[in-house]
Amino acid sequence: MMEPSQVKKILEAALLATREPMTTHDMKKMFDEDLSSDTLRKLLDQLRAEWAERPVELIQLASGWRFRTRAEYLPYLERLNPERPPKYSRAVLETLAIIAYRQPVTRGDIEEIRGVAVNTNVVKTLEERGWIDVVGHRDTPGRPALFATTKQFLDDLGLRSVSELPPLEQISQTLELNHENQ
Amino acid sequence: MMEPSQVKKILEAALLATREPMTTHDMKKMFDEDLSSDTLRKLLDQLRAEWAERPVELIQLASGWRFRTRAEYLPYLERLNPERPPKYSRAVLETLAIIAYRQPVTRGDIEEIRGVAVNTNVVKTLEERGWIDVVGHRDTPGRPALFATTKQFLDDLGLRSVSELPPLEQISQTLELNHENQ
Amino acid sequence: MNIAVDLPQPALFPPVARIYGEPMAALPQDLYIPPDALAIMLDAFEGPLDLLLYLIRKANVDILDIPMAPLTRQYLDYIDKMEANNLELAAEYLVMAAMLIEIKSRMLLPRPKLGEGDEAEDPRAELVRRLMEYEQMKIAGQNLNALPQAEREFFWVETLVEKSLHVRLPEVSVDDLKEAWMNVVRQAVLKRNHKISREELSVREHMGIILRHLQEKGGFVQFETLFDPAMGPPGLVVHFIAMLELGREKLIRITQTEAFAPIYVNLRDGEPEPVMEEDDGTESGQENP
Repeated sequence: MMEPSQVKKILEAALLATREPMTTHDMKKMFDEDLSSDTLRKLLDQLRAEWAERPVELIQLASGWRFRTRAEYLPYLERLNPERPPKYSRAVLETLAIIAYRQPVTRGDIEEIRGVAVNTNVVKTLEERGWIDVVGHRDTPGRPALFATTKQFLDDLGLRSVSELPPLEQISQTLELNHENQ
Repeated sequence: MMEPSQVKKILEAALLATREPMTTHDMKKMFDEDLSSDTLRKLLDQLRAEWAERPVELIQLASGWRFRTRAEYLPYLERLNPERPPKYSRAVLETLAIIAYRQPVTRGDIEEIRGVAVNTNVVKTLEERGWIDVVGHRDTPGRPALFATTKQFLDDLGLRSVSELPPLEQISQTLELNHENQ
Repeated sequence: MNIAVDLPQPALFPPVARIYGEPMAALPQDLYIPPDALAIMLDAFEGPLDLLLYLIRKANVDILDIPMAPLTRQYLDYIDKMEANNLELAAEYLVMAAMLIEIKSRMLLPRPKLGEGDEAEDPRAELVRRLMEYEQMKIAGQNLNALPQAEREFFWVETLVEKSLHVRLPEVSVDDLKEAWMNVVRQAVLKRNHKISREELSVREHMGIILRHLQEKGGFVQFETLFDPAMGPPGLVVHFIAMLELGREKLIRITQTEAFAPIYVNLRDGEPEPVMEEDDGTESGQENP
């Protein structure tokens, strides 16, 4: 009779090396003696507990068991094969800029400034990112929501306050200069 | 400054997840701060020691570091994969040995040593396995291709360099000694 | 050494000897081989060097002192048998036969002295050198095959990496924002000479802060609670201007029932505007008439 600790080590080796999730049926195949489902389950639970503090975790997927790298290590692994960072569309960036510089603004204000309709997804993207939220409603027909930037937006951009954004005046001047040069 | 224990965990996560042996250069890429080769080496040695009692081991190969299952688990693990790698014919093994020990060699060199024509399939088999490749051409008529073994060949055999290949049986030495005695 | 170990029919060639501890199937003494077995034998050898080595090892003679006459005879017998059975014979076997005959004949001749003290080379030397190198590589091939091999004796560890567990969000810098704003302004200038106000930015920020504060407090606070002395004088002033601006934009209402009574600030959000109040322009606020 094989020691449970030995069975567990064999399971661990197999689970670390497998390229596909392992079914309990597969696991049982490795042993001559019958391994009851109960015992197997108990050993897997023990393994999972033993790996609780380690950078990979034993997980049960629909198709079986496998060790998986914990999510918190993925940012490091990503640097090994860096992918181009995702970018926001121009519509998202401009909407964000308008909300940041002119807050609080309604969707109508944004549309007026940009001259085009604001896609719902654009606002949703920024809300889901936690960068803007609704701070009130303007008392006009339809009572449109007023958007403003959040503290998280400031944190993520490394700003202490919105006033640390490049001043509008300067931007306008640059623009005028550019215009004059053209 | 990141704690060494945290650096070690990140290394462990990466080494457990990698699909290729990891170079120390790759490892350093994961960290913002400079990781000295000494520190890295020390952490890798610690990791290796920590895994000493476990069913997988951290080894250094020709192209880097990787975890592999220990040999004693083979009898169990092999029941999972009835499909084993191909058993190579003597022609393939002899050709491989000549390329490994006499590299770089041309097909003509191999034919001279083996005393028979080299079947194209033999070379193809080894090339497809990724164990040999053409590293140049000899500057003789016909400019024959020079074959050498690859890093993958060493990796697959768990070796760090060609110098770790099993030493050749000292047949030729005996020959020379006997010649001198004649 | 393991020459015959690959023979597919061990019954025909049971191991009769061990060389270096490895079993070896022997050819019949008289070299008579049944024709069908001959084909198998031919397959079992990797070439003339392999066959020669087999014959030498079988005879248990010193490879450095090969008796050329019997070896050549045996080798030629073997070749003849194969030819007699119309087995396709690799040209290398015939080349080797010629080489053996040549060596044998040269050994019959006296060796010419090349110079004083120089011994002429043994005619067998080249053959011996080749046999040894071949045997060395043959053994090396077997040794390589005995090494633990990935996916055969051991398996690489490869834990699952689920990239989807870590969603990478786009990064935006202050410069991106500035660039975007300049785009907006440029568009506006092109479209209709949009007026860009030089409004103090922080006022707008504080407008948001007040609105958010009011929302958290249920839309109704006492005037004083809006002002935190920690903001410092400039902050307090901006905050106050922001509050006035909010009032001007009709986003909040500031009310006081009588002089020196507490001032209340409330959101106009979600609260129907008492029509009369705005219309008659009285300052009476919520007071009953």
